[in-house]
Amino acid sequence: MSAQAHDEHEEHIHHWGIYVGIGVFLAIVTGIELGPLFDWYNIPVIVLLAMSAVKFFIVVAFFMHLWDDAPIFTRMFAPPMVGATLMVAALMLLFDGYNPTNQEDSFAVQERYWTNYSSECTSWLRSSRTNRWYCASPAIDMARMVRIGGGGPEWGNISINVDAASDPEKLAGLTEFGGKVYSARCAQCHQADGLGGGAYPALAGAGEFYGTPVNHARIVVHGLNNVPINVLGVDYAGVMPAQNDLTDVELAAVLTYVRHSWGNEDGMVLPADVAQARTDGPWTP
Amino acid sequence: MSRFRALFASVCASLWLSGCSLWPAEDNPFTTVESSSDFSDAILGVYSLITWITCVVGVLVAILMVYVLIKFRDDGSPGNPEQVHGNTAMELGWTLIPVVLVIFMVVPTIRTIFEIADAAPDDAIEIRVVGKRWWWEFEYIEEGIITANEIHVPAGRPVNLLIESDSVIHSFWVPRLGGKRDAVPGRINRMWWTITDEVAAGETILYRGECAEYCGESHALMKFDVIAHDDAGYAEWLELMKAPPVVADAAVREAGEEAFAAGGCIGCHALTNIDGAVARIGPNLTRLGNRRMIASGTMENTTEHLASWIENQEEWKPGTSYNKLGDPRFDGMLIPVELSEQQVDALATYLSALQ
Amino acid sequence: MDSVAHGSGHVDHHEEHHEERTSLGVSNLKLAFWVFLASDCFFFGSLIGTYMSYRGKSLVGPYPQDVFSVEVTSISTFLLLMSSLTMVLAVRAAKIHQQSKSESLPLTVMGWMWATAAMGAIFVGFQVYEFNHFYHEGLTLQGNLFGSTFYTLTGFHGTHVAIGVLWLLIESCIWIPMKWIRGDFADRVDVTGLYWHFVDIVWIVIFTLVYLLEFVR
Amino acid sequence: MSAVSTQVETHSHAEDQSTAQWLWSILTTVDHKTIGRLYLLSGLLFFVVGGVEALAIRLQLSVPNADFISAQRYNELFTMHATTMIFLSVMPMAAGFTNFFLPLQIGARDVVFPRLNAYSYWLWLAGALFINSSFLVGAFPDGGWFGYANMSGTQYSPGPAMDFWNIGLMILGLSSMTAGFNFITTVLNLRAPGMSLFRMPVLTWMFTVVQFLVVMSFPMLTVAQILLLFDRNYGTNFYIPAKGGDPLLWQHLFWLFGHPEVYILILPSMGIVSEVLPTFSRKPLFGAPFVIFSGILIGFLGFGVWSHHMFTTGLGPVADSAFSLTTMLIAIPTAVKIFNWIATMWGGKLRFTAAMYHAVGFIALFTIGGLSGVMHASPPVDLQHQDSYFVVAHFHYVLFGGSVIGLFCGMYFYWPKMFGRMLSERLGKIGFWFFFVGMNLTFFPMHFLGVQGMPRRIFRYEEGLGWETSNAIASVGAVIIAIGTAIHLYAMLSSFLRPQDAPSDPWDGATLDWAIASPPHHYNFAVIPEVHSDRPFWDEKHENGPVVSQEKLAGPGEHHVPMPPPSYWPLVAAFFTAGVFIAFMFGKGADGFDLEAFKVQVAIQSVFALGMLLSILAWIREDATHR
Repeated sequence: MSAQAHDEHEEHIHHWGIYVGIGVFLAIVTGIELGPLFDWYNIPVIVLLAMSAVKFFIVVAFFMHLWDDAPIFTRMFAPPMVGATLMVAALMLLFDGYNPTNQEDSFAVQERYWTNYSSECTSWLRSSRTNRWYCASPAIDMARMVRIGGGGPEWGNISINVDAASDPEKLAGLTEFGGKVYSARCAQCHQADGLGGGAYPALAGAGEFYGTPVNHARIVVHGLNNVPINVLGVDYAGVMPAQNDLTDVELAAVLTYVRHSWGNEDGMVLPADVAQARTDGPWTP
Repeated sequence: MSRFRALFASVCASLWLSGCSLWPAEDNPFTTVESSSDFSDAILGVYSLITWITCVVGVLVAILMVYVLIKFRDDGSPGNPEQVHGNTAMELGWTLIPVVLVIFMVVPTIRTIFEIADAAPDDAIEIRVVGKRWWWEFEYIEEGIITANEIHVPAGRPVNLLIESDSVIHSFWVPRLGGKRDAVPGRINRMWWTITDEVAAGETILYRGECAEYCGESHALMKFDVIAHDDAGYAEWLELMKAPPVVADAAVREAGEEAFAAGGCIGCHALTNIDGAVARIGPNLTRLGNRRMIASGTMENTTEHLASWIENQEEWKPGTSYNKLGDPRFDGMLIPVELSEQQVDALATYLSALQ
Repeated sequence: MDSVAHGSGHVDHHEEHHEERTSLGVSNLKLAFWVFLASDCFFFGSLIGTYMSYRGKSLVGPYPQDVFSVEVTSISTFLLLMSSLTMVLAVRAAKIHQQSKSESLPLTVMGWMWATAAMGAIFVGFQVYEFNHFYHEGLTLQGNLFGSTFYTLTGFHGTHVAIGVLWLLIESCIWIPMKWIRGDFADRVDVTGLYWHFVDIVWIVIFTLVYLLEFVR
Repeated sequence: MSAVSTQVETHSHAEDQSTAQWLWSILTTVDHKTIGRLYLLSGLLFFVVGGVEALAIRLQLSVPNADFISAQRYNELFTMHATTMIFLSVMPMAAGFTNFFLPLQIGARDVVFPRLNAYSYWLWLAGALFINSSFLVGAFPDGGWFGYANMSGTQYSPGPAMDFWNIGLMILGLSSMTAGFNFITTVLNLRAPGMSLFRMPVLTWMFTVVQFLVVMSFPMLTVAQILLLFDRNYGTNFYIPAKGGDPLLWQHLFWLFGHPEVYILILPSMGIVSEVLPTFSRKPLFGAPFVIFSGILIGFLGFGVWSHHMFTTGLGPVADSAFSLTTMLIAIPTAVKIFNWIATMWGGKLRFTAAMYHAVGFIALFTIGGLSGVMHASPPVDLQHQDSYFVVAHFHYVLFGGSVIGLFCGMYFYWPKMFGRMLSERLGKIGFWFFFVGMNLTFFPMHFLGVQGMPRRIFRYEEGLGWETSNAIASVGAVIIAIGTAIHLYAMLSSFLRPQDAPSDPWDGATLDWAIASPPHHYNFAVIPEVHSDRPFWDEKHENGPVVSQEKLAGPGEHHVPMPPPSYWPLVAAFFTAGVFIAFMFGKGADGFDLEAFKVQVAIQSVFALGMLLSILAWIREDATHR
């Protein structure tokens, strides 16, 4: 340490009482700031920010000794502090969509995401503080989320109320709606006639392969990743993409359609089975 | 468009190398210095003004430097030149001159910024532009028409573009009709212009556009066209797109539709005359036969090209085949089933017949 | 990874009496550290800018009001504030010990530093508890924007506090007692104090912008 | 690197060391001069690597519809060309001059923290090798040097390529920041007695402004990259639009760093030119305080202009106008600098050495680049220029014509002082003309390509767009630049074959660094001189001012001045620090957060973090014992 620097600091040792006094003052200000937390009283935002700024400058000036230390330290610290504050303000301005068209655009775009998003939440949590429900299952299929135009529910929704309908109505409603979902999402690989081909197994007559409704739903919901299977005597080990972005009703309908087309007569799959399949996890032979 | 703006634009445009640009549109389809819309008129105004100022300043500084280099060469005489440390008056001088020049450039710039940014008139044709991984989807919102890689607009009427992306950041740029706007996923950027060129009856004018923001392997092959019609031509195009085309030759139709279903094209592509083909993952193929180019500007629209494109996409546009990354989320093009030769030809002839 | 290696290889001379001459008459280490604090200002400025820009933009999932249990946080804020006080007293004690030129072990300094380290450790403990509590409330790093920005900002601040606690312990348990620092020992403690106070003022900003702003109408 | 073998001795009384001893002296050096030479030669090596990448790019673009190089390879090439040229070539060369000449010009024996200086170099080398090691794994980064968000995320860049780029740049950033703390403290605290701030040479002023810019801009890049790392490894959603994130946040944070970065690249060359011009005009720099103030102004206005890279992303008219105004404001101090340089030559007796050739070339080319930059400072014009080849022409004029030719000017001017050998003037001039002609042939046609609407980063273009001739000329020009580089490298390598016979003051310089031996003794100044003006050595020689030259002050030959001993702890600490960063590569979940991968990463990281902690403790302990 340089000699002359030392003398400069020699007589600057404050009495410990000053520091304790400052510490108490800071504690009091913090205590006042906590008021709104416990709903005792409200503090306008400006005042709250001002109180924090006062605490900030007191700690910098007295605890970090900028008040009575060499001026170079203040010149070194003040501009970056101002710069960082301006940067935060600039980012907030640029992101709050100061430009009005941005504001209502971002709501429009996010509204599209929201509708895709909300339908997929499988488990919900209620906050003990605000009694508000929020989605606690973060697993959202990104691909479906991102497709703005495509993949939307262009197949509309089911014509019957699945729970209330009687069995024959339920079967008819599910197969009719399932057909539309099948042609949009499954025909691409398993073909419209259910005969598949190439790397894609046939569905017509494969009743004993996909077995119980829950099993069938597990295969489709979680998909298969190079799992060796044998359908109607033919071995496959390809990839069945997971269809977890479809809702329970859509999956129940398409599976029922499959189980009642091309000569199959293998009973119905209900949304409850699909929900059960989601929690049971991927199917293994 | 305020009257003043048109006047200002024409004054500056005339500055632009006396009207005949060095890069005419005939052999420079992407030239930025020949304006065909009010938007690019405004830009060209500021563009030529600033170009003139910078060129003049550049030439003057160059002359000054050459003079100094020649005049003050070391002539071998002993001793040192006069040790001049500085001259505050000159410093002030060459600070104020740039300030004046900057003001001269800033004022028209800020005026043009606010003109370009004002909202489109209500009667504008609204087109949603969605940038995808390596092609463009255009949706005429009121008309309910969805097409790809080609925008048909009437000259003289304002067109309002709502530009967004559902993959990475692209940039929608038609140099002759005005500046570019980025297609940022999660946000809608607006741009509107009115084509000022006259279009003869029954004729069309082609303006070429491209993606300007790096978006992956086939960023270079993501071009599109804007085709200007006169009002009648535009109305006729609208009907054409709304009514499903009738393929006269039954054999071609059956083989084509059978191959379309067999190849799984129905899973991604929409086609008005096949019911159930409504998916919007791939481009909409309605009246594909009428399009000038296919695979977003990569090749001319001929049956052979269409066949070879269906056969092997990777060779034409690197990065477009799914299995390249094995990632289903990839917006590439995949034919899930091995198509036989005849099926490919049937598809190609069928799609080319959709005129 | 923000802990900067504080090498202190002064360019100095073997002769004891000839002191190192500096143009500004301030210690090199302290000046370098203020430059580091300037840089860290922008680091936290960017993180706070990200948090504030994304405030209220989470599409879904737990919002601040749903998860914040601010009783816990206000206690840890008091703790960090008081640790700043004990740190200042430690720096003051170090200066007194430096001037008295006594060769004995500076126990008061080490005492205050342990107190600071203890409070810092408790603050980090509260932080870990709070993260755990929020995780079980459904606020995950991946869930929504609020989760991502909140955990990143407070996480990096917590890491800075943890590094500070480690630094205080190493300084008070190894460097000082084993005389690794000779001569300008008050300078070293002063720099440690600067780091601690900086981390405290960053928490003052975070506590206000992240927590308090949610409960103010 | 063989060039280093014959020359670099840490101590001037260089007995015949065995190569092992010499290598060990390099690995444990703490001498700012050796570290400066290492930076310079590493920068030159990577300049060649970047140049080869540029040649490959120009080959692919020389003719329409070429398929010499595939699209993926092309994207990797232009990403690595930009990253290599900016972070691994121009910055290290500038750091080389800063390391070597900042202490000399302010009359100091070394930087304040010599071992921290060595730590910065080894950390830089670790970052450079790590990014390029991606080549061995076949995963070269392909997201552009700017790595724009949502393309650099896992959905569209699934491989490890962008992780190499992301983590490599974080290591380089930390190394630059640690060097920044060191140099700012050195300049403020270790100046010779009598050398007030305004008596410091302009080169040192520019180095100081650069270090302030580094220290205050790299944190934004580090934060942007940490957020990208979390997005890629742990499935957070900072830049993922599907969950509300905004890709523009990356652009804001990146360009908040990006624009100060381009001033970090240009200001060292401006400083070099501000030293070379007065020396060869035989008169002082005209309006030196104004040149210094405009340098400071350029530096700090650099923080207020970042969104002129984002005029097309639709920030709204208010933001566009604000950033357009601040961007145009920067043109004013730049103009002041250019006029002051010309005024320096006015009335001088110009001696055209190779260094002077490069300095005059710098002014000419930098002026063109500056003017073409002002054109797209105006948003309406930028809507046409952005992402077109006009911008490529602009920044190559300021980066190649400015920074690189400025750095080569520094090499021809300072080589005698750094390596004790003269560089051949003849080769220097020939090399300059190859650079000058090649540069104009390559980059001037790109202005026309920009106006003709050719977008950036396209690996192929069709015929009939009017782009053929300009691209062909540009490709030919690139080959001419390559020849120029070869000539310069030959001149430098052959200089090592000649004996160390450079005089200590070959150009009759004005500042303290010319007042000591070439190459300087390891202690630089036996007696630290008293300074009374901003041109102390010129005043001693021509105005019979006070004596500063070491011959007269301390007598010729070697003196015994104790200097800090070599230490290997910086190398060890840098190795462990790099390890802490590289461990992030192992924490990557296949699709979002993966606990097992995270456990592996934390295990590796804690080992390296412990190693880093122990090496820092040993580092501090070494200081206490060696006192």
